[in-house]
Amino acid sequence: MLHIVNKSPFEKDAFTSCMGHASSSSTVLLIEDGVFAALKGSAVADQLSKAKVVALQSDVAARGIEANLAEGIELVDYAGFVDLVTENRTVQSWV
Amino acid sequence: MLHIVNKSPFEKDAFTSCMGHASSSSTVLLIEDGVFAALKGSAVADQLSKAKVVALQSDVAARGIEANLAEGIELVDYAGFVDLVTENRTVQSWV
Amino acid sequence: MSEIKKFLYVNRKAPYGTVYALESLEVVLIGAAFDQDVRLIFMDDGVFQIKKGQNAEASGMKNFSPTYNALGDYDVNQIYVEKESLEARGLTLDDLMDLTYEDEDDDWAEKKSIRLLSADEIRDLMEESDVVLSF
Amino acid sequence: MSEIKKFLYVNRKAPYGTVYALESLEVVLIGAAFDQDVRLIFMDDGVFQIKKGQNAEASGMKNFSPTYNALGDYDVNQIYVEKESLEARGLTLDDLMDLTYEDEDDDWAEKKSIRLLSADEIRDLMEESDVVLSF
Amino acid sequence: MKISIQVNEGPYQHQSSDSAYHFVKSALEKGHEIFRVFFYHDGVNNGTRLASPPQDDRNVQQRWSDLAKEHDLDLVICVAAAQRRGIVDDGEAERNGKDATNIMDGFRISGLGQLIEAGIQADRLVVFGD
Amino acid sequence: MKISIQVNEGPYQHQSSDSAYHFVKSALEKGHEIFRVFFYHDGVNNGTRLASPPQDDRNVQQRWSDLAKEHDLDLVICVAAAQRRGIVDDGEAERNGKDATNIMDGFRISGLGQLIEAGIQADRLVVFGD
Repeated sequence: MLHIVNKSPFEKDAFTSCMGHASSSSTVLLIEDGVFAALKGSAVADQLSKAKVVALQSDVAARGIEANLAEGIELVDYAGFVDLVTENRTVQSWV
Repeated sequence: MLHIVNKSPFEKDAFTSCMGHASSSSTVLLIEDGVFAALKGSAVADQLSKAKVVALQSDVAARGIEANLAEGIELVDYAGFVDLVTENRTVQSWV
Repeated sequence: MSEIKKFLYVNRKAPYGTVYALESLEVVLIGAAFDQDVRLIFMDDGVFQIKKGQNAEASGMKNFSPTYNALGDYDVNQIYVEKESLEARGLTLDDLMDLTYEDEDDDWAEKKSIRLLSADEIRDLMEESDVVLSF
Repeated sequence: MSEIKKFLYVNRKAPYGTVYALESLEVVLIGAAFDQDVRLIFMDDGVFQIKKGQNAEASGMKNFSPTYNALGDYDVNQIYVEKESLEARGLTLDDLMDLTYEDEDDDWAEKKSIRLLSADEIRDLMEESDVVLSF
Repeated sequence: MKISIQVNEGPYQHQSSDSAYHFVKSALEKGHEIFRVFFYHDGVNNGTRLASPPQDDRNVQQRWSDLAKEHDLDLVICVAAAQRRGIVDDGEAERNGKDATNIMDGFRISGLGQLIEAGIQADRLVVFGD
Repeated sequence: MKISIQVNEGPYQHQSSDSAYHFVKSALEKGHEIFRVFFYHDGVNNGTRLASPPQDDRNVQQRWSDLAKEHDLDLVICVAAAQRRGIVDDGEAERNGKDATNIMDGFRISGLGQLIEAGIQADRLVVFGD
């Protein structure tokens, strides 16, 4: 299934709660302030290995953190976001 | 000085950040969802000793947690809230 | 007609501080009329929504917690509470409202609507849902 | 006239996800005209407001980060960043914009506006303020 | 594929409405059908025609209206949430004795049942919120 | 003592406006002066007269207006924040070519300088937000 996280992992519990409930076969899409969860060397970076983590390119660029991302984070544009939604039967937003 | 926290300590970082920046002589007033920080036996209860912690009675009652509060938490009504504001030269809201 | 879908309402926010809990409950009540398979999860701060003894009078807000008692009458009786969320908040099942329903397949016996689940079981519930509404 | 007050702007939220950072900056710019003692703290997610290299074009939002460069021209040059907040986010001072001002008491020499402080020093700054605006 | 959208936050304060807009636009470009966009909670505030945002910024409310016209989108504002927050069309103004309306062209006000129906009829429901 | 108030969130979605209201009421009862209440961010949405909340709930917007009349309060809505969100008085409607207004009696629209002045002139500024 697809999980969508739009909250900063440093400000709110959404990312940590999501990673605690995502199966290893699921995909976690980071959008809006959720993209901060993809930073390398951060206090939450060790959670990134629990599922496949993808981040929205335009939100990463807005925040100027392309060069600060952890290895293995895949970037998608909105078309890729739409594909993730159609490819996964269940979609859950961690608002 | 007076710190005001209105966020749940389980959902957001405001309470923990506040307690990390409050001097031992300051007062921390919990209002709205901030009153959950005063629960006994919670994952954040050990932070309560860092400053004087006061909670707004009406917000505690709304959430039905009077009997669940940690020891030593003083309750005030809105008149007491106003007094805390006038007694302290500096007031900071951790919104 | 469409097939029956599994609707999952994920309640992760505390009541009163924000409106999400109240307006989520309004969706559940309306949704109950649609003959779908309805499940409610209360996890993270959402467990506070069904805390016993809420009294909003002095706060000037509306205490909507009695409405949760009516869920059983609307055939909403699959209510799941996460164990880990209660523990982190220093709460137990005894702190929550006793939500019940009358089982029409068992001579209308009164039964508990709330089941305590682990985080892993909550995960499975999410995975098997068709539509997830999160508040 | 009133005495000069110490205004402290506490910026704890990331830009773009919510409007607080942008609308806080608008307050600082207006406030600069009032001849008060102005300090800005960037801590917690607020440090992201002055991250280098922001490019909001593809997101369809307005990139307001260049405006921080103008703060020096408005005599807003007491800008404090919390060390612990940077570390928790895997960032260093090099990741932040180079905010500067020209010091009129030192032959208009260009100087850095940003100073890195510990959580304890941030606490002292809060304690000595008169008016705290938090965003 | 048929997709429904729920928007829970108002314009500007949160990015949710921006994200939903770009998602819908992209889904349409890829040939998917948007069954409905349901505005709930503060999301109802996306449906005002009275805003005048700065010229150098995007116009969140107008953009939804334009997209709706172009693609014949069904933009539904929850009536209960709208009544709490003051989003009013002609019918609501008359029912509640209001002397003005503020709803934007392209939006309609209806009940929560429209959200449930959106969940049932579409293949996917994506929530954008805070 | 002279106290100023800043309200950053709209009605119902967050409790901030409720808390600010009860604080102001209590401060007035204790004999303090409320120098100004400044509505910023989504807080500007407290100043609409078009809401019709359920009969069994409080009316957040009307309550502010009533308190302002009773105590001659200065309720100021930030013009820049209001323009983004669509809170409009006669002057704003004319300036921006809008065909309706929605501002509630007792509120006025003005600039951010009013917030700074509120911080300078009052002995305390208390922020209610999210």
